[in-house]
Amino acid sequence: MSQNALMAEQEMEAMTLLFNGMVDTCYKKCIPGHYREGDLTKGEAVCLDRCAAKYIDLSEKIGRQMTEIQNTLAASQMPSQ
Amino acid sequence: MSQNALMAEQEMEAMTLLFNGMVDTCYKKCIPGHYREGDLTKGEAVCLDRCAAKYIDLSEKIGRQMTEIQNTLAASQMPSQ
Amino acid sequence: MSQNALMAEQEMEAMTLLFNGMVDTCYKKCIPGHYREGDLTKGEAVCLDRCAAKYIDLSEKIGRQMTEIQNTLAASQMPSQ
Amino acid sequence: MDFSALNNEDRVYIEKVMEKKQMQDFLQLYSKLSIRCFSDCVNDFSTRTITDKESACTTLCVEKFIKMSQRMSQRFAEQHMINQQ
Amino acid sequence: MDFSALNNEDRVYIEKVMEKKQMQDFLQLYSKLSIRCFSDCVNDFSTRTITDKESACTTLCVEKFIKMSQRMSQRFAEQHMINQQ
Amino acid sequence: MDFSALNNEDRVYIEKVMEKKQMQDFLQLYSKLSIRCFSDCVNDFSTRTITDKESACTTLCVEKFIKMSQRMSQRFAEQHMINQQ
Repeated sequence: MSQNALMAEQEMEAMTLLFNGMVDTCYKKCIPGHYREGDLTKGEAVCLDRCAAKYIDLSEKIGRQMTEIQNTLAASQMPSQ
Repeated sequence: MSQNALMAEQEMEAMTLLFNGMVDTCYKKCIPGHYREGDLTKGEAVCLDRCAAKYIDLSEKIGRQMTEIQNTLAASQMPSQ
Repeated sequence: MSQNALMAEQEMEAMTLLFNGMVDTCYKKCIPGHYREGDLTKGEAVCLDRCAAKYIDLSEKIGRQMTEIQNTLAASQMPSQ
Repeated sequence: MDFSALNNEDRVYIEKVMEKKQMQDFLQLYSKLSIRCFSDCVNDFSTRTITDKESACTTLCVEKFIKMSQRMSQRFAEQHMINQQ
Repeated sequence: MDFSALNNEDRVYIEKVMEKKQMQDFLQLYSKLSIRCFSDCVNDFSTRTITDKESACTTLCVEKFIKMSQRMSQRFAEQHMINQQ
Repeated sequence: MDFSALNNEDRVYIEKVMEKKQMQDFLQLYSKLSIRCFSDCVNDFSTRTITDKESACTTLCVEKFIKMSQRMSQRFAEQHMINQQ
């Protein structure tokens, strides 16, 4: 397999993990566990929309922070030229 | 790999997920977390047997409902003949 | 793939599962969910060190117990010579 | 995801990966729904059959979860597009 | 599962998959038991050694879980047969 | 882990497995951190933007988790060495 194919596969894996994390977390934050009706109530729908937007933004912020931490770590282990 | 082999592999995956879901859920419903003895008490054993029967039945009901929802979805996206 | 390569792969899988189990469990036992500072407090660090030592010891004890149970099971199914 | 950069052999590989993933996702959703709706809806172990109340609760639970994940797929697609620009 | 429909090459593939799955299942059970029994039984972090009470609790916890999953395997096999007929 | 026993072909296979695992571990850590810090830090759904308080909380949460897992890697390496002797 070429490098491109592996990259595409990992991109898909990252998107699935992000989507699943968002769905599980926002379900817990926005949907109470007693089911009176199958449709989403107005309140649940608004909560889910805001939760989705916030989750994706926060996740990108965390990604940047993790990469920063990794770079400082890598730099600190670099043999001092 | 032939289609048959892939189908057999997926059938095994589905059985494993069903069994693991049943074990984890019925453990939480039937076994309290303080361990006075290694054997299953009468009450725990009866609860586990009933939980297993109910879990498998409910899981099949959910499977049928999911397939129905998928079919209506697919139909609604079908170009109207 | 030779048997050695498969064994090495499984050894790595076992180590990852042990490490991840230890990190998730000790995080819940030692770190409260309100983040006043990014560094580990003295108390959190001491708790994590002890938790790591105990987790690894207990996990090895559980491994021995599981192997014992499997052996007695295998022996009981052995055709009596 | 833009796969135009991939040559033929890679494209076949990715399509097979995606096909397996789709099956995997369906099995995972099915397992997650069974665990969640059983935990939320079933609490009566004085009998080994599903009561009407438990069955009704499960139907609503499945419907609610699927409608929720459909809505989230739309938001995810929109939000992700915005951030990619 | 009836594998008679599979030709030789598929059968070898499935046997290898099952062998890997059995090893995978053992590792998953081992990890799940370590997490569950440690969480339920170990709460004293004033020392770095396992106390006798914690050790005894863990032995019972492991035994209980294994006896439970053996019983559930039997129920699963019986129940699944009934539903397949 | 001592890979000296492996021949060349196995060694290449294991290196590829380790490379994929490293990528997998990073993605898993990233997903776990997003779930945990969002659950712990974000509770205000009266707006669709992250508040300053939520953002600050997340920065500390990520830092704390990474420092914790670095410390645990050291303990894991030391402890594991002792038990292997």
